[in-house]
Amino acid sequence: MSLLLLALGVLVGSGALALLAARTPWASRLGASGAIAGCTLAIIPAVRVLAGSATESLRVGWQVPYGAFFVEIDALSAFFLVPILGLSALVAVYGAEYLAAYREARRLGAAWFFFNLLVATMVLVVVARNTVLFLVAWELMALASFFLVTFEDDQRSVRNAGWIYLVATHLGTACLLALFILLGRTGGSLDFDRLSGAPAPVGLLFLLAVIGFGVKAGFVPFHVWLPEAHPAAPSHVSAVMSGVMIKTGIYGLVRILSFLGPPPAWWGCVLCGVGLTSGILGVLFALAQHDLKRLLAYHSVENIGIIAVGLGVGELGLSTGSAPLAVLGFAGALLHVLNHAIFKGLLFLGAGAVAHATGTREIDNLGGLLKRMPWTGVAFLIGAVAISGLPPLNGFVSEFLIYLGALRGVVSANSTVAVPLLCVIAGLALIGGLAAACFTKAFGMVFLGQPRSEHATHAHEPGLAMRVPMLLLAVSCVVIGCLAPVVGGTLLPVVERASGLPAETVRGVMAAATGPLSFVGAAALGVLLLAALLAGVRHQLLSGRRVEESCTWDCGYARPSPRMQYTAASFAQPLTDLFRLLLQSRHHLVPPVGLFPRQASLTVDTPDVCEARFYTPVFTAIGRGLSALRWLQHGQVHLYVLYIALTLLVLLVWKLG
Amino acid sequence: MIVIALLAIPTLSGIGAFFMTGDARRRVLLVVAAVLHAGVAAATWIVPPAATAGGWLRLDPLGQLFLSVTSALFLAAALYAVGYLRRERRAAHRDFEEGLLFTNAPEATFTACLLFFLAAMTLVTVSQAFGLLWVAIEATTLASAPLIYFHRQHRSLEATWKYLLICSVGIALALLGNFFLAVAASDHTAVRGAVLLDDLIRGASHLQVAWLKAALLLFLVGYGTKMGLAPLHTWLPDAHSEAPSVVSALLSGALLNCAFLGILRVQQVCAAAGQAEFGQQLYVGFGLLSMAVAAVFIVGQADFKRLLAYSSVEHMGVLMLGVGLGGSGTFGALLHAVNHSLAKAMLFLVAGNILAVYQSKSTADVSGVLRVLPASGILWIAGFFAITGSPPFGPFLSEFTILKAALDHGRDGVAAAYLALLALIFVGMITAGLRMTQGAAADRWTLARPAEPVLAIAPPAALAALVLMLGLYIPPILRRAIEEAAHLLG
Amino acid sequence: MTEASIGSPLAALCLSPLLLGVIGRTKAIMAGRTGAPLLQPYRDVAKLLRKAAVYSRTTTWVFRAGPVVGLAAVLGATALIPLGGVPAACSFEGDLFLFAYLFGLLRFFAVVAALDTGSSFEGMGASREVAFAAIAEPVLLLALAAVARQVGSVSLTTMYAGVDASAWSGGFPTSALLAGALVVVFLAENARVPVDDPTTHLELTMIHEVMVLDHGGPDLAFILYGGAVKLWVLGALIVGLIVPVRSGNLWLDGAAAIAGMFGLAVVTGLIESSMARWRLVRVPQLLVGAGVLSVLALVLTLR
Amino acid sequence: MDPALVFLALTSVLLLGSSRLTRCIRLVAFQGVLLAALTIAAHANEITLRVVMLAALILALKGAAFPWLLSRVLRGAEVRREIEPMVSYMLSMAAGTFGLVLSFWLSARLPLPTLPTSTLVVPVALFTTLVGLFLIVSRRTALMQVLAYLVLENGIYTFGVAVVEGMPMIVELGILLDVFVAVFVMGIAIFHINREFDHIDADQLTMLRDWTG
Repeated sequence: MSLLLLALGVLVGSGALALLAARTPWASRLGASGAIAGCTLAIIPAVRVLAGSATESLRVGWQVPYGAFFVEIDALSAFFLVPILGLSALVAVYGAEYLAAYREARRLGAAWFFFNLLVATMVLVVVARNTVLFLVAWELMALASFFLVTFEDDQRSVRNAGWIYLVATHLGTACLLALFILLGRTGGSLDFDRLSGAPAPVGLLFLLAVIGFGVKAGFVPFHVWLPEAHPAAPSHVSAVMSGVMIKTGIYGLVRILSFLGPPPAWWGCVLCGVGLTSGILGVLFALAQHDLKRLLAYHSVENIGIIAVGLGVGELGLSTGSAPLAVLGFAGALLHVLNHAIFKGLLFLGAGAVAHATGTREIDNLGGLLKRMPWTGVAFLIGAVAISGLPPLNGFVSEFLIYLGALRGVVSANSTVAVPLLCVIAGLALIGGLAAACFTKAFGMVFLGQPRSEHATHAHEPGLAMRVPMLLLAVSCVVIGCLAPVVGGTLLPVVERASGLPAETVRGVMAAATGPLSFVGAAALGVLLLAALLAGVRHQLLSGRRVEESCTWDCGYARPSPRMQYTAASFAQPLTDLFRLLLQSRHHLVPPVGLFPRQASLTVDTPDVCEARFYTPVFTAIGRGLSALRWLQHGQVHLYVLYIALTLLVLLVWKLG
Repeated sequence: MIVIALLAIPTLSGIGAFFMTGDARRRVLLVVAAVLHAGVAAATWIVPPAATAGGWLRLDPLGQLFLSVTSALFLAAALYAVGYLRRERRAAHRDFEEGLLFTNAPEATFTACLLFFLAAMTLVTVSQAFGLLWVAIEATTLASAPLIYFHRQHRSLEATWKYLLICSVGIALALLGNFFLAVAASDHTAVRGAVLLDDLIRGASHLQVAWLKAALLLFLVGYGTKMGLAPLHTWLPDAHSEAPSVVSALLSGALLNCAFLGILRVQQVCAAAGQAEFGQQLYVGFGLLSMAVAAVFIVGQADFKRLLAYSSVEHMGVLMLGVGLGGSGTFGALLHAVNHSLAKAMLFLVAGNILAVYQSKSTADVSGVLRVLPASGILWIAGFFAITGSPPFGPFLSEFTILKAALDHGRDGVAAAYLALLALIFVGMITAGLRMTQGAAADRWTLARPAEPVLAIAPPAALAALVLMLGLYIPPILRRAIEEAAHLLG
Repeated sequence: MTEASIGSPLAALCLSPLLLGVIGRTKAIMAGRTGAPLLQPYRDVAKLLRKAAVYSRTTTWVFRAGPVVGLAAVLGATALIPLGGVPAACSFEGDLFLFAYLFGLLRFFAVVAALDTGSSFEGMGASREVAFAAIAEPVLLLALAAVARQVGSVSLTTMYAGVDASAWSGGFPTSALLAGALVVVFLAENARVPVDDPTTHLELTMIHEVMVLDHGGPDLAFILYGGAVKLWVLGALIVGLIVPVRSGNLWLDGAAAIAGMFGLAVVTGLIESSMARWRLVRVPQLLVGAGVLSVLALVLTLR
Repeated sequence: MDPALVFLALTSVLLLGSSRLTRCIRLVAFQGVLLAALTIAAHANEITLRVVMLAALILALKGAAFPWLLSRVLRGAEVRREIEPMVSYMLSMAAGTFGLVLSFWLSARLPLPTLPTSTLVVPVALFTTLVGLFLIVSRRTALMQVLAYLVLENGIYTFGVAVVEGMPMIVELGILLDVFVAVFVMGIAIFHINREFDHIDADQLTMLRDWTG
C-alpha cells in the first residue's frame, strides 16, 4: 500500500514539476519518466494481490464532510490496476516522442501534468473505498482527460468535442451523486464497506448505476461524447482514454452491482440489451467512418458492449442461480476488459503513428503504408486480428468465455433465460463478422495497396520510443491468446470478488472451463505452428524456381493508377447499405454529366444518429424554452418593484389567510 | 473592545480617506485599514471577544464566520483596488459599449465609500439587536450605491438607481418586519421591549405566533431582496455587471452574505419559538426558485459579468435550500456561503482583468484568454469549475453535503430538482467559460502579450488557493465554527 | 490418438478434393457433357504446386501470408469436425465457436491478401465476401446452438453423437429447418451458386474467385485445397444432421457419413446446374431467410 | 389620534389621484406633519422629552427637509407634472380602495396583543404602505418614485410610532438617519439622471436587461 501511495506521489509530483518546467525540454522528460516510475511502482502491489497475497487496505481520517482516505487493493481493483498502469507506462514512453512534434507550438508541461494526473486519478478511482474520495477522483479524472482532449484547443472541432465530453461526463456524475448517497442512506457512513441498497428501490439504483457509469463507459445511447473526444485527443491520450479510462465505468458498475445484492433477471436482460445495442451500433458506425481514429473510437463502444454483454450473462447466471453462467459471464467480461485495453491501446498508438507520419487520419488518403512503416504495420495487423476476436489472439479468448457461458445457459436454462442468451450468441456472431469487415477495411485501406495521396507516399517509420510500446502490446496479444488457460486461472479471485459467489464454486466452474481454454490455447499455438510449417513448405517449393515481379492483374485495363483502388467507403458500402436504416448516412453526389464529364464526386458521411436525432434537438428545445422566459428581466424598474409587492402579498395572503 | 476596534478601523480610515489628499497615501491607508481589520478579525479566532455596548455588539459564531469571510475578501479587494485605481485613467475616457465620454467619480469618494461599506458590513455581523441589524444593512446599501456609480456613465447610473430603489423598498419592508417582531414580543412581560437577540430567543416561547410569522415573511421579502432571491433579485445582475469588478466582488462575496445573515437571525428566533418548519419550507421554495430563475438567465448569457451575477443568485438559492433542509443542510449552507464568497469574489476580480484587456463584457468578443492572459485564464477556468461545484474545489463538498441532506431527509423530489438545476447551470456556465478561455488569440495580441500586474493576479490567486484548500481539507477550527453556527440555527 | 480420432480429419484431408470432382462431374452430366475426371482437382493441386510464382509489385508479405494462414486455419478446423458418429480429433466444450472463428481467420487473411494487390476488382470481391460472411456467421452459430439445445450438449462431437434417428422421428421439422439453414450457409461460405458462381468469367460478378485473381503457383494450390477442405468440413455439419446413423460401429457410421458427403456434393451439383446465380443484392435476403429458418428451429426447441 | 390616521389615509388616496408633482410633494410633506402629530398622540399619556425630540425630528425631516430637497430636484428637472402614468388615475383610485379592503382584511388576521390606542392604526399603516408600493409601480418619473418610497416609509413608520413602544432611541435615530441619507442619495441620483439623460423618466432606463424582444 505504501508503494501505491508513493506511486501516486511520484505521478502528481512529476506532473507538477513538468508544469513548472513547462518552457524547457525538461517538461517531457520529467513528465514521462515520472509516469513510468509511478506506474512501475504501483503495479507491484497490484500484481502481488493478483498473485494471491492478502487484500491491502488503508484507512485514515480526512477533514472533509463524510470523507475518509480509505483505499484498498482487492483482487478486482488489482485486476483493473494492471492494465491501467501497464498501458499508461507504455503510452508515456510513446507520448514522449509523439508530443515532441508539438514542442514549438505548445507548452508540453500542462499536457504532461494532466496526463500524470489522469493516471493517478484512474488509480485512485479503482482503489478508493470512500464515496467522497471516489467522486473527487472520478471528477478529477474527467477534468484531467478533458484538458488532454482539448490539447489542441485552437481547433473548433476539438473545442466542440471537449464541450460534449465535459457535459456528458458531468451529467453522468450527477446520477452517481444520487446513487452513492442513496446507497449510503442507511449505513450512516459513506465508506464502501457500509454502503447497501437496502432501503431505496434497488431497481432505481441499478438504473442510476447503468446510466451514471454507462456515460463514462460509452454505452449506447450515452456514447455520444466518445467518437468526438477520442479522435480529438492526442493519440497517446486516446489510447489511455479508450484503452483504460472508459473501463473505470465498467469497474464502477461491477463494484456497485456487488453492493446491490442478488439481482432480478431483468437486470441481466437490460445489460445484455444495452451491450448488444452498443456492440452492433458501435461496429456499424465504425464501419461507416472514414476517419481512422473515429473508427477506433466507435470500436470502443462496440467492445464496451461486448463487456456489458458478458456482465449481463453473469447477472443472468446469478439471478437464476446457475454458477457456470455467472462465472463464465463475469470471467469473459473481465478478461475482455484486459484484452481490449491491450489491443485498443495498440491500435490507437498505431493510428497515432500513422497520423504522425502522414499528417492525415483520412483513411481514403492513405494506403501502402506497410512498405513504408513495416513495424507499425505488423503491430496494427495483430491488433486488428485481435480486436476482430479471431483466434489465435487474445480477443478470441474472452469472447469464447462469454460464448461458452451463453451456450451453457441455452442448453440448460429455461426458455425465459435462454432467449436473451440466444440473442447474445447471435449478436456476438454478428458483431464479430462486422468487426472483421471493419478491420480488414481499416488495415487494408491504410497499410495495403498503393498510397492514395502525397502524405502517404512520404510516410516514414516512427522512432524507437513509439515503436517499442506498440510491439510490446502486439506481443502480449499473442501471448494471452496462447496462454489462455493460465490467464483463466489468474481470473479466479477477481471473478469471485465480482460475482460474490463462494470461492469453491468459482474454482469448480473455472476448473471446468480451463479444459476448453487449454484447448483454445493449444489450437492457437497449433494454428501458428501450422502456418509456420506451411510457410516453410511454400518456401521450399519456391526456393528453386523463378519468382517474378509484375504489376497487379488489371483485367486488361491499360493504365491502372492508385486512384482506381477500392476506397474504404466503397469497401464498406454493401454493409452500410444493408443497415442504412440504422446509419442514416448522408450522401452528397455530384453526378457525372455529359459525354466527357469534367468532374463527378460522391461523399458519404455518417453523423452519430443519437446525437443528430436526440441530443441536439433536445438541447436546442431547452435553449429555446429558456430564452422564452427571459422577459422576466425586461429592465422596467417599476415592474421589478411589482415583483416584490406581489411576492409579499401572495406570501401574506397564503400564510396568514 | 475588539468589536469596537473592528468598527472603528474602517470608519475612521474612511473619514480620513475622504478628506485626505494624494492618491498614493490614500491607497496606502486603504491597504493598511484592510490589513488591520483582517488582523483583528483573525485575532477574534484566538481570543473570543467579549460583548460590548450592553450586549448590542457581540461576535457569536455565526457573525464571526461571516465577519472573517468579509474581512478576508476586503483585504483581497483592497490590494486589487490599488492596482485597479492605478490602471484607471483620470481624464475623461471613452465608454467601450456606448462610445460616450465619461469620467470616474473622485477617488477619494470611492475609497471612503469602500471603507464605510466595510464598516457597515462589519456592523451587520456584530450587531445583536434587530433594529441595529436593520440600520446596518440599510447602511450597506447606501455606502455601496456610490461605488456602483464609480464610472459615471449611463448604464452604471441606471444600475445604481435600480439598486437604490429596489433595495430601499425591500429594506423598508424589513423595517416593518422589525415592528411586527416587536409587536409579537409585546405580548408577554418576559419579552416585552426585548431588543437583544438572546432575550428574544430566551423568551421565544412567549412570542405571538401570528405576528412572528408575519414578521418572518416581511424579513424574508425585505432581506431576500437584498440577498437576491428570485423573484426579488432583479437589481442584482445590473448592479454586479455595471459596478467596477472589485466592487462586484465585494457585493457578491460579502454583501449578499450580510443579507443572508439577516434572514438567519430571524430564523434563529423562529426556531427558538418552535416555528422552524414554517420558515424552512419557504426557504426551500425560494431556494429552488432562485436556482431555476438563475438557470434561465445563465444558459446562453452573453455578458460574462451578468453571468457571474446570476450565478450568485443561484448560489443564494443553494444557501436558502440548505437552511431550509435544516440539520446537516444548514452546515452545508454555511460552508457553501464561505466557498461561494471566496470563489465568486475571485471570479469577479479575474473578470476585471479580462475586461481591462479585452474592453468588452460580451463572451462572444472574448476568446483565447489562456493564451493572451495565461494567469488570468487559468484562474478563470479554475474558478468556473469551482463555482459549478466540481472537485477538487470547496463548493463541491458543500453542495454534496446539501444534496445528502435532501436525500437523507427523504426529500427526493427536491434533490432531483436540485441536481437537475445544478447540471443545467453547469452546462450554461461552462459553455461560456470555455468559449472565453480556449481558442486561438486574436491577432492583435500575437505580437505583444498584455502584461499581468502582480496586484491583479495575486489577490484572486490567493482566494483560489483558499477555495482549493477548502475542497481538499477543511481545517478543524473552521469546521467547529461552522458546526457551532449551524447549532445556533437549531 | 486412436484410429477413431484421426478418422475424421484424415477423411477430410484425403477426400475433400474428390467432392469438387463429384460436383463438377454432376454438373457436366446434367449439361450432357462428359466432364473432367473425378480426380481432376487432385491433378490441379499437384500441378499448381509444381509451378513458379508471379507477384504484383504492389503486394507485400501479407499477400504471401494469406493462403498460408488460410490453409492453416482450415486444417485446424478439420481437427474439430466430427464426421457423423465418428468423433472429432479433439473435442471440448464450445469448440463450435473455435470452429466458426477459424473460418473467420481464414476470411480475414483472404481479404487482406486480396486488398494487398490494390486491384479494385479484388477489393470488390473482398467487400462482398466480408459483407455476406457477417450475416452468414450468426446463422451458422444459431443453427449449431439449436442443435446443441436439442441434444443438450455443448461440443460438436457430443452434439452430433446425440443426433440419431429419434431426432428425426421426434423433432423432424427442427432438424429439417436446421439442415436447410446450414445448407444455405454451406453454399454461401463455399461460394457456390446461387450465392456465387465459381465458374463465371466476369470479374464484376464474382465474389470468391475474384479475390484470388492474383494468386498463382503454390499459393493458388493452397487456396484451392483449402477451399476443398472447407467444403468438406462445412458439409460434415449438414451430413451429421441429415444422416442420423449412430450404430456405435465407427466404420459403419463413418461410411454412412462419407456416403452422405458425396450425396451432398451431388445435390450441390444439381442445385448449381438447375438454378442461376442470384443478384448480389438478393444474397443477404437468402442468408436472412436462413437465419429465420434457424430461429424457427430454435423456437421449436425452446418450446 | 383617529383624525390624524384618517387624514393620513385621505392623503394617500389623494396621492393616488394627483398628477402635479408639486402637489404630490406637498401631500407627502403633510403626511410628515401628520406623522409627527401621531408620534405625540400615540404617547399622549406620558409626553417625555424623548417623544418630543422624536416628533420634532420627524417634523423637520419628513415635513420640511425632504420636501425642500425634492422640490429643488424638481426645479432642476424641468418637469411639472407626472407623465401619463402606467395606470390611469381613476384606476389607481379603484386600486386604492381595493388596497384599503385588503389592509383591513390583513389587520383582522393580525390581532394586536396589547390593546392599541386606535383600531385604525394597523389598517391605515398597511394601507399607506400599499399605496406607497402601488405608486412606485404605477408612476414613471424617478422623482415620483422617491415620493412613493417616502409614502411607503411613512406607512411603516405610522405603524412604528403608533403600536411599538419601547423602541430604543438609538434605533429610532438610526432609522431616521438611514431614511434621510437614502432620500438624499436618491435625490443626487435623480439629479445625475436628469443631467445624463435630460429626463427623469425611470421607465426609459431599460438599457440593462436580458430581454431583447
